[in-house]
Amino acid sequence: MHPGREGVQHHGRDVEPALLDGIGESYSVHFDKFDGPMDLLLHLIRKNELDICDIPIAVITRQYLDYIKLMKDLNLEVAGDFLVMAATLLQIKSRMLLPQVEPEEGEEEEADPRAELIRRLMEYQQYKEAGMVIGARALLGREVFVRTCSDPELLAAQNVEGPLEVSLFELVDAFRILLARIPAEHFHDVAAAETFSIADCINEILSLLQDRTTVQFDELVRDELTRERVIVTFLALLELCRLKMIRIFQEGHQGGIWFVPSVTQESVADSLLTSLE
Amino acid sequence: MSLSAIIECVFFTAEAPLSLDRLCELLHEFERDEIKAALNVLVQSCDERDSGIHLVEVAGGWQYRTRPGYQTYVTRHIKAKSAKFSQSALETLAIVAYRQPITRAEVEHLRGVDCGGVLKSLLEKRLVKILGKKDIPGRPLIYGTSKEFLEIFGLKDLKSLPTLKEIQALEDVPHYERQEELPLGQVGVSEGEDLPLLFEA
Amino acid sequence: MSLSAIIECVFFTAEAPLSLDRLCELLHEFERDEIKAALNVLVQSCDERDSGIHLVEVAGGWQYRTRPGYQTYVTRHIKAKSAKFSQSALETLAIVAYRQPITRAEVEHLRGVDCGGVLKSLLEKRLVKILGKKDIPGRPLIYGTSKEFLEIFGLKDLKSLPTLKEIQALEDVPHYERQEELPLGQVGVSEGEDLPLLFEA
Repeated sequence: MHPGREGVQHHGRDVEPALLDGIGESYSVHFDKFDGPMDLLLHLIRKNELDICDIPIAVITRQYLDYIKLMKDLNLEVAGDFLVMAATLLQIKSRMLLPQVEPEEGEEEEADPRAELIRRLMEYQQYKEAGMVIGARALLGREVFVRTCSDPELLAAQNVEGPLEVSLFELVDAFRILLARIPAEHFHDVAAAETFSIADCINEILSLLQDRTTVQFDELVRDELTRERVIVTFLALLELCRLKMIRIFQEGHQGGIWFVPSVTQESVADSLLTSLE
Repeated sequence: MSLSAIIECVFFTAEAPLSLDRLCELLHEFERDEIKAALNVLVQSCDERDSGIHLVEVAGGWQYRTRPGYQTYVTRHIKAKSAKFSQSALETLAIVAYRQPITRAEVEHLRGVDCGGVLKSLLEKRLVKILGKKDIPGRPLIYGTSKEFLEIFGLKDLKSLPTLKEIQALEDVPHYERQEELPLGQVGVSEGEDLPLLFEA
Repeated sequence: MSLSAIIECVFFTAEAPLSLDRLCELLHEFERDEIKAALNVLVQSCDERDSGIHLVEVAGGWQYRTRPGYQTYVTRHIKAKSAKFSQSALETLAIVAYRQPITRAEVEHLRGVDCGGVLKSLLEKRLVKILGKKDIPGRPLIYGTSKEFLEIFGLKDLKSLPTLKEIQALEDVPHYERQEELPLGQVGVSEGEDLPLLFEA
């Protein structure tokens, strides 16, 4: 029913009696490891047979905090996410204790401080159950198997390679592993996420030139006509020009700037293939 | 040499599920309709005789697989993959599957916990893949499920995931009527009363 | 679940031919005679229906194989088997993708090994292309990724490549996880008391 959930068994005698107060009499703690605060909340709702749409926030808050205390007592690591939820619960509880402000016209619905939490819980519950339904399927390699071998004579026939199969993650990860291996002085960060770098711009121009033979300077800055963008684009073009990868044209004085790739790939490709032999 | 026998051979030696399109491409001398009919013959043939394997539709293609229930015997001579998924992996996978394309922040909002580690391990297992970047400030990565996800979980396509409504119907926990009195009495706590010991020094 | 269906599953998943002895060992709860009979049923079943595969005795064991005569069809598809990437190809491709425009010498400097062969095969697979020649002595060729590269990885443009930072971020532990005490403790809540003022609207 709960695949992968590690049950941590613990008996009541090891737990402070004060903690058990009010939870139940012969309370033997069957302590599950919860996958986060939402999971714990759902468990409490089910255990108390509560209606998820009308959670008695005081009860739930109390039991929730008891569990966290218990986790600490058992020296289990309490992740920060649990504490964030504890704060949320306390906040909701405090708001429910405050005198009801007369709801203004039209905002009656949101008057319940629990509304947002309930929505999240109901949605979470759906995915939690979906996860269990998915996990209960007959899995390939576990319940279901495919053929593992080919006829030897057929294996011999497979020398031509078909479409490539590799994921983007594998590509990035390969690069990450490589960089972890090489000495630090070679390392400089690959992409500046925040600002638009010259390297980004070069990449953008190169992608554009993969589809077309001519590109106009204005096109590159049209969508984002900022000083930074124009300068970066210009520097990128100069760099590409220096690398002799593009040629730049201008239609007379103050005319539009155009650039074209300076080499066609095929002609160079041939000479290269021989040089690599 | 019938067309269905040819198709049987092709599937028998295929490493991955083959779509009808791909099959038609491979067997270009036959008409699509003929191939479709032959495929049906093969599917039925497995079902009619009491066979240990069957031809099933997964990940947009067809593939011979052993029927569920034979794993006890099969795993005696080949190793079963320890395809053990933790609850958090399954939850995250479900969220990515139903809500894709989705960012890490969105997954975390739904689950209420940090999901970086789980996402990374799903990426490593190739069940989840990076779809690109979202066109919002910060350009966060967006995730979706992979073809391997469909293959491993034996799904024809994403549409054949159980709908969330169906899942709710499966749920065995009864839905409680809105009730005036909550079973608070049993636990001896009432609204507005005591806070727990947690924060005592 | 008949014995012959079980045996069919076992053969279907076996990597090599299985001898009768081995089969009896695997299916120890069945009698040798039963197994022999079930094996015969399977052999006949393949022959009776017009099947593309058959169960044959080879190298002292039994194995499902495609019947002779179907090679023409089978090899078409085997040839189109999807290619897996070697680690060195993946690394080289990653370097080119992230550091383009880049020369062969620069790739080799990073990888610490000769990359001529790998680059050549990437060029042949059209994942990498030559962008031009660098204006330094020797005029080395400059490499970059191709349009096919973007297609294979499903990227809109090079800007959509996930950055290293983003992948590393998956492993980052959220900063609050390390803190010892809940800051709420400071508000001094204790059992039976009312709620603190902390959360006033």
